[in-house]
Amino acid sequence: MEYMKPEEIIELFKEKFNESITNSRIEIKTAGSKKNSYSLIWLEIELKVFKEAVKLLCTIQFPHFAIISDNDTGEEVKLTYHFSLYYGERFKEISLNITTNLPKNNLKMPTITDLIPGAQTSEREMKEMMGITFENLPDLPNVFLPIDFSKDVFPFRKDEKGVYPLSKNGKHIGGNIIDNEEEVKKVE
Amino acid sequence: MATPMGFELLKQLFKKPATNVFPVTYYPDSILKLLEKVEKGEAKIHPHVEIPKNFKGKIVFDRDECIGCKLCIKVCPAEAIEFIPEKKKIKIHVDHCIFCSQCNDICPKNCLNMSEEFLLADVDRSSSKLIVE
Amino acid sequence: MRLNKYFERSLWVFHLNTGSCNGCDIEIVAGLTPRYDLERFGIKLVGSPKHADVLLVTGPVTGRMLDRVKRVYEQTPDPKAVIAVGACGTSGGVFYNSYNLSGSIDKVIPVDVYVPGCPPRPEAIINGVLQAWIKLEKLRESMEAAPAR
Amino acid sequence: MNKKTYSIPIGPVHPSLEEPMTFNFEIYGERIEKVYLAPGDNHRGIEFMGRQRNPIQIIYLAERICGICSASHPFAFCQAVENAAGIEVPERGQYIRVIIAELERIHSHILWAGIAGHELGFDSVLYISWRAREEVLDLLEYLTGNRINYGVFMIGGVRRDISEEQIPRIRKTLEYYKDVYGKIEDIFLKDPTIALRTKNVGVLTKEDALRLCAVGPTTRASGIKKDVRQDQPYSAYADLEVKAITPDVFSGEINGDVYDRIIVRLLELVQSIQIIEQCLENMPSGEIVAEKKLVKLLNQLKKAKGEGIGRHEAPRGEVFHYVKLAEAEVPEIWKARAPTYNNLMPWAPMLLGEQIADIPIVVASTDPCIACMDRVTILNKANGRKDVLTKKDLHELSVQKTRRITP
Amino acid sequence: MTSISLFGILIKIIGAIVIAFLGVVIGLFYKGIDRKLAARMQARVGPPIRQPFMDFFKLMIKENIVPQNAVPWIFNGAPIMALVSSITILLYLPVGNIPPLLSGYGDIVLIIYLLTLPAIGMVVGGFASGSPYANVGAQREMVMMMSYELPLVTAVVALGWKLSQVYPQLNIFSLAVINARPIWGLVGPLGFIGAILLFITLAAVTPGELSKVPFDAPEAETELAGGILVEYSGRNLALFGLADAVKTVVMMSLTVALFFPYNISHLLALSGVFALIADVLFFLVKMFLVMFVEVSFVRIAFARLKIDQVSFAYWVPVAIIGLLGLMLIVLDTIIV
Amino acid sequence: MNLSNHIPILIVAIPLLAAFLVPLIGRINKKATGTLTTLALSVSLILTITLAVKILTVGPQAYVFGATSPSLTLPSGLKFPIRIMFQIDAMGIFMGLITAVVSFVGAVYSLVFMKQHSGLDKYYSLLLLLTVGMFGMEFTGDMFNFFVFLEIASIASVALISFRGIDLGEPAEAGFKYMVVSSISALMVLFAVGIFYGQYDILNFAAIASVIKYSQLDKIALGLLIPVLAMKAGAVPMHMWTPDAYSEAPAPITMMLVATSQASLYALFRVVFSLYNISLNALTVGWIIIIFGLLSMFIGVTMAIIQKDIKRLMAYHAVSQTGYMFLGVGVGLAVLANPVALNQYGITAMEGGIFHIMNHAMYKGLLFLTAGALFFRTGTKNLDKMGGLAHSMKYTTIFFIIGAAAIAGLPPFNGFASKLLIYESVYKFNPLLSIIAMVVSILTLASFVKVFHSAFLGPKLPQFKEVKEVPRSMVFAMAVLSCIIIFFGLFPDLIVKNLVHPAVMSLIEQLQYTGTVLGGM
Ligand code: SF4
Ligand code: SF4
Ligand code: SF4
Ligand code: SF4
Ligand code: SF4
Ligand code: SF4
Ligand code: SF4
Ligand code: SF4
Repeated sequence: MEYMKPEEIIELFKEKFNESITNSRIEIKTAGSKKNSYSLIWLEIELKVFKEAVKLLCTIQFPHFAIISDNDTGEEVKLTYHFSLYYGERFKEISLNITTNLPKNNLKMPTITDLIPGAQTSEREMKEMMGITFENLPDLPNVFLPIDFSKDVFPFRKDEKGVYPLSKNGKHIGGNIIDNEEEVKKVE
Repeated sequence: MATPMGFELLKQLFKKPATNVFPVTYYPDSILKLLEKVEKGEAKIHPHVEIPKNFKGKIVFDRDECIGCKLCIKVCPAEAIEFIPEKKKIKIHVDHCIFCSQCNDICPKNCLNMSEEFLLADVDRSSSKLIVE
Repeated sequence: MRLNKYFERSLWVFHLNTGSCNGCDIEIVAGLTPRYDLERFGIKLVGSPKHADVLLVTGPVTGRMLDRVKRVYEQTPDPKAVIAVGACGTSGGVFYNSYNLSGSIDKVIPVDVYVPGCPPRPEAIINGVLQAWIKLEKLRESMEAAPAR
Repeated sequence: MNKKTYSIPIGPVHPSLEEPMTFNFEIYGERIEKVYLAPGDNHRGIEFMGRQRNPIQIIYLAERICGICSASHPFAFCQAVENAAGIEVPERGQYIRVIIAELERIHSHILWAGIAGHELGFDSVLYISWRAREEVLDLLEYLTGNRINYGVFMIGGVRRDISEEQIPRIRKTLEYYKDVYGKIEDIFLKDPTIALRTKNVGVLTKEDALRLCAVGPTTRASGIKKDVRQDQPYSAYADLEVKAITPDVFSGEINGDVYDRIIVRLLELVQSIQIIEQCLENMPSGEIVAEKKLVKLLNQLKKAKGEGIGRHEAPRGEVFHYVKLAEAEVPEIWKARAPTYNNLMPWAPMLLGEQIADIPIVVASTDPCIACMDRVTILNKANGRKDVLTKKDLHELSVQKTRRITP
Repeated sequence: MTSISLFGILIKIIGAIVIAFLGVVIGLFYKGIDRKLAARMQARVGPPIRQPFMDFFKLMIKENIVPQNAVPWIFNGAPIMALVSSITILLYLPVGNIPPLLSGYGDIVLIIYLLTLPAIGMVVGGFASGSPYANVGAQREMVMMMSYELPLVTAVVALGWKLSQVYPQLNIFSLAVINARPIWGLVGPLGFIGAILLFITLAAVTPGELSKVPFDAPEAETELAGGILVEYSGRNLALFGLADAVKTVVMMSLTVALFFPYNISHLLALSGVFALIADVLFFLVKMFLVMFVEVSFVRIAFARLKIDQVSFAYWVPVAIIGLLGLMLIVLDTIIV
Repeated sequence: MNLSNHIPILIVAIPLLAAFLVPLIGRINKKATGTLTTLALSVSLILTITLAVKILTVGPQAYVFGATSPSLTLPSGLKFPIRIMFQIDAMGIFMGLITAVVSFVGAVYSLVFMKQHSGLDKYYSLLLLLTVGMFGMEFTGDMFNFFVFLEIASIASVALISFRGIDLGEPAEAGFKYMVVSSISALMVLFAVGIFYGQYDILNFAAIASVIKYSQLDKIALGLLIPVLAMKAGAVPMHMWTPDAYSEAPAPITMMLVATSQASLYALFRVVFSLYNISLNALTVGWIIIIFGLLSMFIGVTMAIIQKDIKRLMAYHAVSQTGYMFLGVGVGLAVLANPVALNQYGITAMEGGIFHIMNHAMYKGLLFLTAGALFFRTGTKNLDKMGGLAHSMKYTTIFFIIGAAAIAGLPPFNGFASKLLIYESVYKFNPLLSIIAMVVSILTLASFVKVFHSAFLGPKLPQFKEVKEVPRSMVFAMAVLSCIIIFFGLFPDLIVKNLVHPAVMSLIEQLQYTGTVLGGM
């Protein structure tokens, strides 16, 4: 089968979406004493072309989807979709990480489950944990959280909608802090 | 019946079992009396499976060497080490310890070590047996 | 509650995982396999708490398991004993500061014997059983002595 | 007989699941009509805890995502941190990592064989195979000081070297497994009752495996040659010829059923032995860890900035860790994905239409570890609901916490 | 059932108590041996042989929990029924050359019926506990019962028929009669093969009757958490355990009586009490051998079958073997 | 004139009289109708028992209407006056006992069970008429009278089946089906009667038997009678009416319908044994009957297993159990001409078959009554809708267990006693027969365990929270049957020796039967 080089892949994306690719980077890693190398691609793209990009990806080869990483940076939510392409031969696999930013006030994502059904678990995780609405994702009961969990609390958020973690030293790590019993009471 | 498993089982019937009969083969008449006898040296307990060198067992602490630098506390993943400010020494709660020996590695004075003791079960988790200081 | 000397010789065990990492659980199963063979002591794993005499509890008790641990404990017919296996069962271990964990089993149900270790070797678990025997035998002796008073 | 379907809850405490996990099945007679999964009984909030700890502490947390892959998660996590912070692992360290990882695979696959036998009501298999498994555990204990949760991985390498005098012992174990392997293969693949219970049961088509993103032996048994060790060789695997194993190597056909998953795992056992032998032969000399001084390492990590991923082919499939460091004591993001997370969706096509009696073996055939599946933590601040945390629990927690901090 | 003298009745009652006691003791003892052997084959030390006794005494002091959904008198009655019916069968079984305590009309049919009773007791108990697992278990037990009945009955009837052809005047269905006339001596070569087939049939039915692997679908621990018995605890569980032990003895002695009724005393030229003891011991040894082959070995050397596979196995291959055996025996008689 | 000589007529006359009195009384006091019926039937029952004792000690009885002694009125030669004549031998009284017990129990049970229905006077008089019809069929010694009583019973049955409401679809349909079946069979019986009368000019069973030539016409008559009577007895493949009829009739009537079916069965045996006996090709006819039996047994039970409606389920079991009777008697018939085999096992087989008739009437009656009790309290016959009733209906549960154990042939209940006789004998004829019979028995057991589970076990359902035990008279009715079942089960030898064996012998020894009437010709 035809394998595209990482540069070619990035080219392909840039050609199709030009400005919408805000950032791209190829990372080459070596391993072992023979220092053989493999490559990773990091892409940052705008939300509006995200679905199209995944579609394009699917035309190269049916990608393996790993997981969605979340990062609540305050103003926006960064989602990184981790894919890999070209399984089956040594050193040929390319890890592809596509990041996109969602504004906090409009956390809507197109679903990719129509293209890659296996992404469902991860999308549902993001829905439950991050409060991201996936358009056209069937509204199934919670997988991770209890069925009757409140619909306004999203444990992965670092803002007021997140949970209140207990930290051992009261340092601010992500969410709001409960440091003493009075505050515990206030929260309740 | 002529399955590979069948043969294997029948063969095994005439071999010695693989069991290491620690601490005794069967339940003794009275465990208390047995332990008493062991104490007195009248009876023996079957040894457990041999322990390799560098086994990570219950932690031992050389208190005199410790300088109270708290580095061990910084890396302990289980919050098993407690600092006693008035003595500037540490105290290890073995019931919290996960036997990773990370504290041994970081201690600048090498005053922490893993022993070979691993039979730590107790009816009280804050008994003196489970606190090293 | 009645006790007799056959109780210790025939401890049927229900294994309850309350959110552990499996380390302890596989060591418990290993305890049943030929090298250690807990069945020598009449110990066998059973599938229903109704049949159990001893609960072998592992893990730091996650929020969702909290009620279930209590329920399993209630469903176990008297007399019964609880052995907490592993650091996270005894104290929380590495899982000490999550808000979804009770941290240790003795906060939920009474625990008779603790087996520290992460995971404890199967022999350490056997040692835990031995501690339970000792405790039971002492208890029995005190119960037998009681009517005399 | 009974026309109506009825539902059977399995779990969270059920003998066929060593870990807590809830399934709900709608059953018609003995046939499964619908499957509902409700994970979440094992939520510990490991990622959450990790975001409050320094990377060295996280290694041990990652180790305890699951005690069975207790080398895999640290392996992937360390790689992710190394990639993020730009740390090079010395070659010797890479080789030792692979040896430990492959030894783990041996123990894990044999463990699985025993559990599978047990789920089939064939306890002799459990006993016989676990007896053989003790050998590798002894070896691991000999090398690392612990039977499970070895604690040998360190960011930048490994914590313990494999010395010259330890090598004969490793070789002895490998010889032992070459011996035992034939027996295990006979028992599994030539037993009529096992064949009866596993052939054409829990079929996952290649198509479904791809679409549902299955990983590990589950996907390979369906004919997809996917194996990170082959596709994107990392660490010492880059020097070794590793080939993804599919069942046609043995039987000439691919059905994607439970039987095929057995074949794949058994063949991987042999593969692991070969990999370790190669490693022993080619083991380079030198350092085993990039930075010996832990205090220095901690400082280095505190100053590092960047993101990185770590992938490792665990016995059950690929584990995937993503770490983002942002010049802080603790990582900004730590994301861990374990194989069972991906192998969850394929259960539905495997289980539908099968019988109650097939549930344990089908579920076990993907070798699930719910321990790593249940990722997230829950707290409802709006109303302290019961199955989350009651006010009292919360209170107690904070009290203990206070007690711990100021004893 | 016919009128007997008061003394006779007294003797029978005492005999019944003694036999019940011995049956239970031997049953538990054999269970211990079975566990020990299985353990040894699996390379383990295994529990001491008296382990089943300790389990029993332990269970007797345990709390007896009756689930909320259960009807208490049925729930508690089921184990008693299972035990009593298994013990009753014992009274009909000959030991060595000692004739059975009770006998009369068609014992063996009675035994076949009584054999279903412990199973029914378990089914009723399972249904009565109102847990879904127990429910599925009970349904499976019923399916099993329906399945193994055909081969079981075939084996028994075929033997009876053969005997009736040779000794038309005897009460063929009495076990004492069968016990005194080994089948092997009555048949020609064809019939001999037939008899072997029948023995195989009975051997295949035995693990089913006793709910042992590979036919233990009703109790399938990994699927149903103990199935029928999930909700039982304490004394009731102990009684079911006893019933199981006694049933094992029953199945073993039934096999011995039907197929290996030989005695040893005349070979050793013993007489009187010694002959009696020798025969009883020999009987126990035969039982042990049968148990080893049919139960201990089989239960650890195979995987559990699914209930539809069990049902198929009994209705088709095993039943065909049984019917073939029957046919051969009939042919053997007609041709000669 | 000795009153005891008139017992046969009194047994029939008292219910008949009561049947006419009931509507009259009903005008004055509705409640009295039931009491009167019960009273009449209890008198009948006592008289039947008395008569049974007499017959079993003295010998068969003949009673000729309007004559003091049967033998006096009998002219010599072969001409018989057409007159009503009862001719009761051990077999007849055996059936009479069943009828007497069942109808008495049915009446007692009806007292409360039917309370809330209107038209009770009609109900009771029909019930009495049905009883009369049954007695008549069993006692009569005359073909034409048999036809008349058959019709009486049929008409009463049809009316009773649809009693629950002619405007309700199902009862009416069931009644209609039964009517069609009855009319066809009546017609055929009439045909057969015609054939005999045409050939021999006589209608008396005994007389026909003594002259029967087994001509072509006789064969046709036999060909008409066997299927038709088998149909009325509910044998497969002519069983289609039973589930409807049995399930739609009120429970006590269902119980009596079972007895009616058995009266037809009796008639069948009577025709085959007493009328034709060895004159026919016993082996062939025997096999025909055996095959009827096997089919009924197997198809009945397999159909039963899948039923949802508790009474339909029991109805299919009735079909299946009828098979046992056919099997036992069929084997007896098949070896009728072979004295060695007959002695070795034929007689035992027949004893089993005949004994099973009585046992079946008892336990199936009991089962239908428990089903009625469930219906009475829950208002449903659907098993899926029931559940947990053992919590509140303890006695009914116990009776059900007894009935179910008996029908499944578990020791020590009566079903076992009769089935044992069958197993122990038919295998000598053909081992497969025993095997099938035993397997069917286990299937029956399984089916009833299932019913027991769905109806009685499980959690207490909210909709049945108010349910309590049925009233005492119903409990009493069921208790009577239960006692009989247990008694028969415990002392089968007693019953077999004193009741069943004579009945069988009276069937086998044709001469004994004809001789009663014909004076030892
Ligand atoms: S061994 Fe590990 S867990 Fe134990 S005290 Fe040291 S660092 Fe902490
Ligand atoms: S690291 Fe060593 S010296 Fe420092 S406090 Fe800990 S034990 Fe003491
Ligand atoms: S104690 Fe350690 S090994 Fe055991 S379950 Fe907890 S984390 Fe895992
Ligand atoms: S005090 Fe609580 S949080 Fe801290 S280690 Fe103990 S159990 Fe865990
Ligand atoms: S009891 Fe049985 S099913 Fe449960 S864990 Fe143990 S061996 Fe497995
Ligand atoms: S599924 Fe895997 S991890 Fe889970 S209990 Fe079984 S073997 Fe252990
Ligand atoms: S899949 Fe997960 S839980 Fe299972 S062994 Fe691997 S890391 Fe552990
Ligand atoms: S998956 Fe969950 S439990 Fe596991 S490491 Fe991630 S956050 Fe923690």
